[in-house]
Order: sequence, then structure tokens, then C-alpha cells
Amino acid sequence: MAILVDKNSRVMVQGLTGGAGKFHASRMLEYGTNIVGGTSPGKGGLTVHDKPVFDTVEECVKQTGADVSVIFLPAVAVKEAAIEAIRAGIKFLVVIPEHIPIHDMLHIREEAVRGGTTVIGGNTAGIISPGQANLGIMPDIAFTPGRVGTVSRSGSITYYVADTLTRTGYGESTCVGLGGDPVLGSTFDEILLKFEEDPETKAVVMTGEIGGVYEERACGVISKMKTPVLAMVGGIFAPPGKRMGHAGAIVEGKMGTAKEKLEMLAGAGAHPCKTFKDIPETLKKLGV
Amino acid sequence: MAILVDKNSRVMVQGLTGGAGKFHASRMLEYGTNIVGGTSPGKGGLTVHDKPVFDTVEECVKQTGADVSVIFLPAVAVKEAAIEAIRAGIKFLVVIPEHIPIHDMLHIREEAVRGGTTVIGGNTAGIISPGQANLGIMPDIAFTPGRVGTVSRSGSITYYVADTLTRTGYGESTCVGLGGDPVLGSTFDEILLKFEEDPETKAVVMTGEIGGVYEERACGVISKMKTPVLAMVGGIFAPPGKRMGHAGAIVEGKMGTAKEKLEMLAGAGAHPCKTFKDIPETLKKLGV
Amino acid sequence: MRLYEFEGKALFREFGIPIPEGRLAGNHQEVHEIARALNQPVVLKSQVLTGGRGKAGGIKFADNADEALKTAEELFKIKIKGYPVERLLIEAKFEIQHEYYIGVTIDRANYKLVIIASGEGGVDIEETAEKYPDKIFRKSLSVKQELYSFDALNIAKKIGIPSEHLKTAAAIIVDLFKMFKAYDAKLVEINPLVLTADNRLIAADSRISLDDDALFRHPELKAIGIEKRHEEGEMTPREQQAHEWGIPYLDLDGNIGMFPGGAGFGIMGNDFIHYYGGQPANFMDSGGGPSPERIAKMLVLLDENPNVNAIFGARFGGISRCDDFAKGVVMFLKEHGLSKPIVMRMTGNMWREGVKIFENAKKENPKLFEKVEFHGIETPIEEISKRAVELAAGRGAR
Amino acid sequence: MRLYEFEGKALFREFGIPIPEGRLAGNHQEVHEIARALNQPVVLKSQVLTGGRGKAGGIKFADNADEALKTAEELFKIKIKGYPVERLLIEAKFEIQHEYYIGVTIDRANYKLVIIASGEGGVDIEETAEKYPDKIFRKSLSVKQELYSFDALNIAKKIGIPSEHLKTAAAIIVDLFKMFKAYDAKLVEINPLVLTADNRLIAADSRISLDDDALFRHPELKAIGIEKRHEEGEMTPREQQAHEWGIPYLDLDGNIGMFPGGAGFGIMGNDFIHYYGGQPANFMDSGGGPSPERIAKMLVLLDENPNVNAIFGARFGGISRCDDFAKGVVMFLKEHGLSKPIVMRMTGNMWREGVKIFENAKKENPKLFEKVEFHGIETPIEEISKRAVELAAGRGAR
Repeated sequence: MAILVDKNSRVMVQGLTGGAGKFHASRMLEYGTNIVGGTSPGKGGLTVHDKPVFDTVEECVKQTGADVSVIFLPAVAVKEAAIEAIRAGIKFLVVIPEHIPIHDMLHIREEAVRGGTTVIGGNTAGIISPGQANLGIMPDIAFTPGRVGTVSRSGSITYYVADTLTRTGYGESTCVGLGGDPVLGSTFDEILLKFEEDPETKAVVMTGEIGGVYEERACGVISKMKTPVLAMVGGIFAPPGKRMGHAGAIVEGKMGTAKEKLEMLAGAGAHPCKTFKDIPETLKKLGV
Repeated sequence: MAILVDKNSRVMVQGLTGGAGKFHASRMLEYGTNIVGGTSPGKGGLTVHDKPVFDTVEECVKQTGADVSVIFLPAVAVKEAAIEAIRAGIKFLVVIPEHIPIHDMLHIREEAVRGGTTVIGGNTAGIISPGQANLGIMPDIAFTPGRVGTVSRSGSITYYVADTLTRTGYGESTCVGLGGDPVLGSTFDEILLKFEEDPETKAVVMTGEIGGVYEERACGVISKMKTPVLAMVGGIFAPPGKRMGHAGAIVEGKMGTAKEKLEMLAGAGAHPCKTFKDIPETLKKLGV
Repeated sequence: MRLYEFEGKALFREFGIPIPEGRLAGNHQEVHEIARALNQPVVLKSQVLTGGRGKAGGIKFADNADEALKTAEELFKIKIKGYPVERLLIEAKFEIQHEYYIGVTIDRANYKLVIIASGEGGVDIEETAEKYPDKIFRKSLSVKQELYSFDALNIAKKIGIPSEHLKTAAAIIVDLFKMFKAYDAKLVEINPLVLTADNRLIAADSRISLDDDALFRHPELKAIGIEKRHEEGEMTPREQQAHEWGIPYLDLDGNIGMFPGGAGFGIMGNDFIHYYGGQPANFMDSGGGPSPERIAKMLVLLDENPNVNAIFGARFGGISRCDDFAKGVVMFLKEHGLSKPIVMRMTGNMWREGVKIFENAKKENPKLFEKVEFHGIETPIEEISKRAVELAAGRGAR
Repeated sequence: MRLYEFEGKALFREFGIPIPEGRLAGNHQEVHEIARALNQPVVLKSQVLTGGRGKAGGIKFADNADEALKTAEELFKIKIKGYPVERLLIEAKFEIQHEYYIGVTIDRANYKLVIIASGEGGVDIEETAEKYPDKIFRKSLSVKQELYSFDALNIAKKIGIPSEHLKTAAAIIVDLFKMFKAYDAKLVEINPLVLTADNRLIAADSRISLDDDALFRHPELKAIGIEKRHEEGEMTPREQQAHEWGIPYLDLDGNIGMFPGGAGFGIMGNDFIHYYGGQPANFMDSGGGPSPERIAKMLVLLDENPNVNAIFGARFGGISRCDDFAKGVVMFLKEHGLSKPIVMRMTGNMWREGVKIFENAKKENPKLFEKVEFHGIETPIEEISKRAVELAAGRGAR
């Protein structure tokens, strides 16, 4: 099994006729992802890789039964595209583009909560449930079906973690890229809860990063999870990030340094790892 | 009994330190209205007519238990004042000023529906439950406690109707001025329903006017009411009002002429009256 | 208040809605210059604040600048529904491939903004709406909601805009909705939105009505000449005078001068006069809490109207105070003098004080009150109405 | 990106938030003129994009224009945290009665905008927040919500603004919140908001940070000189070069040139180098899907950095393609040449094509690859990190 996407997901691509959309759609199809169509306003009626293109998500959903969407559009178009998908009933949305305005992400998040849609990104490499579906820009070379889930703010870290899990025979149930932007569609805790509910996921590797507040948000969930969580945090040796004025310091308090994050996660019951090779060693100890 | 306000209502005045607020508050107090305080931002701590003035409605509600408010403020300040009252938990709000921007009234209405507040006005003479409370600018000379409710878009018509009911011995339970503006806080149907629930109100005189769509909205309710409704509509001989472009005609269809309104109301079961003296004659026939 | 076509188009341009190339001309020489600069066939559009301008001959075409000059000379002479043509909008002519309709207005019964669109634009849109309601597409939004491009695209699709123009049309719809909200509009219409033979989408006409009461929020409009005005058309000299004094006033065809308090009874009082066989000469509203000066000016308007035989007065003091009312009447009687008979009724807030003012003035100078019949709450308003009809019919003082 | 104080104050003025009378000076003569025109005691404020300017002596007072001139001459010579003072904001001095704090920022954990206010403004506000959390008032709003005057008045009351200034303070808070939304800000602060001895409320300082990614929505800012820039401070020459090339880059203190793919591994790779005893010379992010030209430029930055002893390269092709990566490396080797040893690992999208490009180039000219140690998916990244540390320590090619 897997979380969020599997071989039964009916996947559409917003921006299917664009350069990136077309290129990655073909990769996703090659991987076996069940792409059913896509959108490109004003280009309804065309086909790309033999899949129908529609003017609006609403039409695409009606005609193809799409329930998952991946956005490949310029950052300026993401706010409306995401809200369109949410309003059209898409239940899981992957936002690939980077440089999305933060206020736009706040709007998207509000609509997503209201519409009951899970959003990942922006600035994510996407999500892969190995052997079933690959949504986004992740290279399939690192991934193999298996029993460990991963969730990370970084695409490259996701590849290295999966590479390690694949190499050591664990494989992955689903690998989720939360995205690298300061405000994201989903947070670690929300994804961890989904892994907790997945019987095939025997452990989760969560890789965080200096800055932001999402790792801290995860602690409450980790302390209640039965599935073991392995945690890495990048930036232990990075110079401390600059705070945004007094207000940032007041709102986010002591949050943000990698060392503190890792300590908090460990305190909540996660198993800390330094480099990737600590991952299989820890899994072995845990008997996963 | 009465609807919306009675002698137990705890009434506050927004704009209590202003000229109009002060003047009419004293009249309202003289009538016996239970005014408990008022607001004037920046003037918290003063008293007017021995009643305490607060900076915000929230404070006034907390300190005095106010549950009804009357707004005497310039039109530009009404939107925020009304929303403030609604958010502070005021359950019945009387908006006296005229010339409130229509878009502002749409905002107020949305907040009122969400907050469960009944709003009357803008551009209303107010509401009076004779012998109990007089909220707004209505002269008390025309009113006497009794058994007929009135609801009108016009202050002057309210006075004439009450004058007639008083003169003929029926008296009034409550007289409601919906207000003269194109978009109002409440509609005829909403007020009629409240009269229907009041056991002391034996009949309702509803006086409408050429233009707008509120009389038409009332028909559905009238046809289901047990309490008899008498209807007058002003503007039978007025030249037809100008439509607002094609869009106005499309949205409002055939609505709006006084003659059609009166016919529709009669069709829904209301008893049409031409001049005020028809009112007591009709009531007599109905055995009220 | 209604905007002229050229004013509406200036707002369209500000919001990025495409309009035809063109300029406003105040005389025929300017028309010549503009047409020469455009250097192509043009359309000359009379700028008047009334509908039906096309059917009345207010829109003409010309193939070149000289022809435009001649046509303009004629247009500047005509009147449309009584309104003289003082300005012409001169625009490059275009060939029509299709006409669409897009409008935004307020659905008062449901407290929503509503976007209306149709694939059958043009002057017959109302007929289309009535006969073929399926051809009209509506979308309601709360005043707090944003109109998103995908919603607009959906509307554009539903009214049959061709694929290659969907994004442009959606942008126009989104911008029109933004403009509606930004300027506190009551109505904005593009009718027709034209798809030209050379495949451009253009707002060929504008119809905009703004909320007078929200003008204070838009001082920038004053800079481009858009100020408070009547909803439609121009005014009679007396209406113009009343407008300058800030008094809502309309001339009607009868001979009874209507001097009521409040708009509500202003309208219904007219019905009463009709019921008793009379004809009102006007509609008038005193506004809330009129000053004595304003009351006096209202009487001046009626007394100086040669059509008026008698005046019907009614005052139920609410926000208006009877003492101010009485002061105003006395001020008028003293400073202007009354030439027509008047019957009136006064009651409500401060009526005792009002009565005292009348009594004192009458004691001082009884002649002032010769033509005045004065009543209080004891006389039903129906009696006053009946008496005004008698007075106007020349059945004189009792 | 952070704005200068004077830029922030220009935006305050636009939104009606009161600021002190004053002007910007680029040299000491201008300071003299401005101070003379103000004709009263002034404050000279160094305009640098860093905090702690007051404690570093960047803010001075002067009683008259001549004194201001002298003080300015000194200020133009100093550096604040390494940043030279190039401009001074000259403002009329005022006496402080009380200092308040008002800020708006984004609460990322809860997806809300949050207004923060305190009756204890000034540079020690963070300390206050930590020691006396009761003295900090917060209000969270959704990005779709409006801040109403009564909410703002409530905030003003809670932080102890005196009655007679409540309405002014509320207007400032409402305007600050509007400005936050209107300009897609990440942070706006008035600290301190000063109640002067003569009873005026004034935004004495501004701290504003805007969202670079939303600048496209605000072309009007460019007109007043506000363009995309770093969050804080100025850049080293190499950072400046990288910035011009659009490459996120930061100089660090070590000797290993970091050439990773992706920001995530860019950060974590630095930790790995530390774990194996090395010190990175930089942080760098290739950005999504870099072109060969960009890859080549990234290598130029590292190769020309005299602190760099060896280069650590890692590429996991995702949105970036290994063939483009390999092309960029080869382009660099051919056109620039490599002077330091490099160890790198490449895998992911199009890795086969990438390997082929390397092999062909090597076949063509094996000398180009003399200092290159190249690995694929078979070698864990830990081994590459370890090897980079060895190379930088001079433990040479194996």
C-alpha cells in the first residue's frame, strides 16, 4: 500500500501543454502513473501523449474522473490553479513550481482546508509511491517498492534517503516532498499521520531543515505514533538563520536552529540520524 | 408583547456623544426606553444623560449587558460600526443613517447572517414598541400600545399608519421601519415572520413602495401566515422607475411597479388598502 | 449615477479592458481632426445619458474625415429624447464577427453580486433573456468573494466564446468584476463585447452606474470629471435649481404642488391626490431633518412653478423637527411671500413648538397667513389631500 | 527582501501613517541643506540594511545645520557591521513621551497573519516578549480577513495608548495592516511608534521585509527604487557576482568548494563535510533545472575562489537533468579549465546520457579530466564527502 497516491489514482496535469508539463508527464507515464488528462486554458480539445486536454479542471474532472492533480505552471498562475483544483473536487494536489508568493500560499491553504484537499508544495519535487505512481519531477532511479515512508522538505534529500533505503533493501512505501518554500501546503505532522494509518509503512524517515517551524509542529504527532520515525535535520553546522525582525522572533520564539529541531524531535521519540548511512543501521536496531 | 424590542431590551447607542445621538437618546430615554450606555471611540469614560460611554461595543456589552444597539453615525462609519456590533454579540441593530454605500450594506448583511443579528435600516426611522421602547427618530405622538404590527420602508408612512391605528383604537404592538435604502438589513418576510410568532399581534399592516424587490420576497411568507396581513404600496400613480440597464431588468425581471406589487401581495393573501382609512375598515371586517 | 459612454470606457481602459481606438470631440472641427488622425472609417457616437440612442439616430458612420465632419455637423444639431448632443465619441470602425453581452449588477433580493453573460449581445438582450432564458448565463458571488480566472473562463465557455479567445475573454470578465467592486458600482455592462472580423475582442459600448453614496471613496473620479449627477438624462430648469439646492425633485404633469415630508409619503401622497381626482405637479423629498432654509427653498420651487394651482403640505416630525419646519414656512412667507393657496398638516416631534411659531408669526402679521389652511393631528391626511384637490380645481378658500 | 528605513517610511507616508519631517541625503552638503531647511534640532540616521545601527553609533543628533554637517562628515566615514554608510536620513528631532511597538508578520505554523503590539516599544522589545509575555498583545487574522477599526482600537487600548490618541493609533494599525497585504509583505514593523512630548503619534522607525516572489505584482515599487535584493546587508564581491548570475550563493570560512544540486542537500552536504572533519567554503544552490551555462558559472565561482582547495560535487537529477549537468561541466572544463581537484557523484534523471557526455569529452581530450574524480549511484554520498575532505587537506589524488 501507499499514502496519497497509488496505481488507482486518476492523475491530471495542470499545465499539460507547457514545456515542463509535457516533459514530466511523459516521464510520469513511462513510470506507469495513471495520467488521465490535463488542462490548459484555451487549448481544450488538444491531446498530449494521447491524453485529453481541457480548458478547466472542472471539465477534466467530469470527463476523466481525475482525483489527483499535479501543477506545472509559472508561479504567478499557481494560486488560481490550485484554488481551481480544490473547488473542482481534486482531493490531492501536488504543487511543483517554486517562487510562489507567500500570501498566495496562505490563500491556497485556506481553500484547501475548507475543501478537504491535501496539498503538497510549492517548490516540491513531488511524491512517488514506488512501482505505482510518480508525481512530479523525481527521478525513478533511486526508488523501489518497500516498507519505509519518507517525508522531506527537500527533493535532493529525498533522493539520497531513497537511494539509501533502496540500496539496503528496505525500499519505500511512499516518498513525500513537502517542498522547500517558507509556507507549505502540508506540514510534517499531517503527512506523518497518513503514514501512521498505512499498515504497509513500517517506519518513516523524516528529514527536516534549519529554519521554519514545521519540524516543531511535528513533535506532538511523533510522540503519539506507533510507527517509528527516524529524523534527520540539515543545517547543523550552518550559520544561524536571520530572524525576520522582532516580530519573527516573537512569533517563532526559539524555533528554527537545526540542532534544536533535532533535539526536540528526539525528545518527542524520533530516532535521530546524522548521515544517510545511519538510517539502515537504525532501522536494523528497530527490527524494521 | 412586542417583537425585537420591549421594555426589557438593554439598548445602547453607537455615536452617543454626537449631536443626533445625544438628541435622540434623550428623546428615547424620555419615552422610557431602557438605554444602558453607548460608544464613541476615544471618548470612553464620559457619560451622556448619565449613561456611560465606551470606546468599543465589546466593552459596552461586557459592562452594561447591552443586547440591542442603535447607530447614529455618519454614513461612512456605518459599515464598521455595524460589523463591530454584530461581532460583539448585539442581537438587534437599528441603522438610522442614510446614504450608506450599497456595497457596505452587502457586507453588513453577510456579517449579520453569520452572526445571527437582525439589522434594520439603513435610512430607517427606527422601531417602536409603544409603551415599552422607542429606538430611532420616530415621534411618539402617533403611537399607542395595541394589537396591530406595522412594517414599512418609510418613516413617514409608519407615522401615518400608526396615527390611523391609534385614532381608531387598535394601537400597535410594534412598528418596524425597514428603511428607505435600496439594500436593507432586513426584508418584509423576515419581519412578518417575527410578527407571526408574536401572540399579541393580531394583524400586520405592511406598506411597500414602488421599486426594489422586497415586497415580492414577502409573498411566500404571507401565503403561509395565520396572522392577517394588510398591504399598501406607494407609487401606484408614479411614473415607472428607470431600470438599471439590461442587467437590472434581467435580474429583477418584472418586479418593481407598485401596481404589480400590490397585486402579487393580494394574490398571496394580503388584504390590499388604498388610503390609510381603509386600514381600520379592513381590520373591522377581519374581526381584529 | 450613470456615466457617459466615454467615461465608462476610460475606466475600462484603466482596468485593461480593450476598447476601440478613439477620442472625444466637443465640436465638428475636433471631429475632423480626430477622424483625420485615425485615418480610417469611423463611427460617431452621441454622448447622452439616455438609452435608445442608436434607434434615435445618434450613432452614424463615416468613411473619411470630411464625411465625418459633415455627419458631425448634423449630429450636433439633433436632440435625443430631448437631450441635446454636445459631445461625440469618434472611434475607428470595425467589422463585427459576433456580439456578446457581459454585465455585473447587484441582486438585491438575495444580497449578492451577479455576473450576467450571453452569447447574444446587443440591444435586444432583454428580449433574449425573456424568450430564451437558457441563453443567459448567471453567476452569483458574495461581495466578499473574488472572481477567479477559471470561473470567468467557465462563463466565457458557456456563452460560446471560441477557444482561442477564452483567456482574453476571461481576463475581461475578471477585470470587469474587479472594476465593479473597486468603484462601488451598481451596474457595469459591456454590450456588446464584440469579436471583430479581424479577431479582436473589444468593449464596443459601456454602460456604468455608480453608487452616489460611495463617491467619497473615489476622489480620483473627480479628477477625470466624474461627479455626482442624476441617474439618467438631463434636468428641467426647476429640477436643475432643486439639484443645486440639494433637494430631490422631479417635475410631473399636474397642478398640485407637493410639499410632503419624507420620500415614503412623498410617493404615497401622490397616489392620494390621484385617488381624490387631482394631479400632482411634482415629486419632492425634504431629506432627513431639513433646516428652515431648506424648507423655505422647497416652497420657493413650488410657488414659482406656473403649473401649480395649490400646494399640499404634510409634515410628520421624525428626524425632522416641527419647529424647524414651522420656522422655514414662516421664513418663506416673510421673505418670499405665498401666491398660491396651501393646505397643510403638521404633527410629530416638537409639534407644540411648531404651532407656537405659527401662532406668533400670525399674531405679528395675519396677512402672511391669508392663503394658509393649517391642520394638526386631528385631521386625517385624506381630508388634507381632498382639500388640496379642491383648492387646485379653483374651489377656493372656504 | 529588506527595505531601507527611508523606503519603508515612504510606504508609510503613502498609507497615511505619520512619519517625522525629513529627507534623504547622499553627502554632507545635502545634509547641511536639509538641516538648514528644517531649521531645528535634527537626527542623522545611517541607512544600512542591518540591525543594531544605534548601538554601533550610526544614529546621531545635532542642534543646528552646522553641527549636522560635521556629524555627517563623521558618519559617512564609518562602517556598521562592515557596511559603509552611504546615505543619511535627516529628520526633525522630537521629544519622546512614550514608545510603543506595532508589527505585522506571518505565523507560518498556523497559516495566519499576526499583529503584534506592545506598550513597551524600542530595541528591547524581544527581551520584553521573553520576560513579560503579558506585555505583548497578539491578534491573528486569516489572509482573507479585513482588520476593522474597532479591532485596531481594541489593540491600541490593550497596549495602553491614551484615550485621546486611540483613534489615531487605530488608524495607524489599520493602515499598517492594509500596507502589509497590499505589498505582499513578510514583515512590517513600526518600532518605536512614538508619542511625542507635544502629543503626536509618529512612526519613528520602519522595518519592512517584502516577499521577493511577489514583486511582480508591484511594478510601482521599482519606480521608487525598490528592487529585488538580499534580505539583509551587502554582499562580498563573489556573492555579488553570483547574485548577478542569479545563483544563490554565500561565502563561508572553509576550503571546500560546495557544488551540490538542490538547496536541501546544499545545506545537509555542508553538515556531511563537517562530520568528516572538513570546512565548506560556501553555500550554493543550483536552482531548479539549471542550464549547462549556469552549471559552468557555478564552477567558475568555486574555481576562482582562492580559499577553495578542492571541490565537492553532487547531482541527483530531478527537475535538473544529468545531461545538462554534464554538458555544463564539460563546457567549464573546456572554456575555463579546472585548477582544483574535484570529486563528484552524478545520478538521477538522464544519468546515462550524462555519463555518455563525460565519456565522449574524455575520449576527445583526456587532459581535461585530470583533476576529476567521477562517481555514479554505486558510491554512497558519504564516501564522496569523505574524499572531498581528504582532497582539501592536500591528501591528493589517489
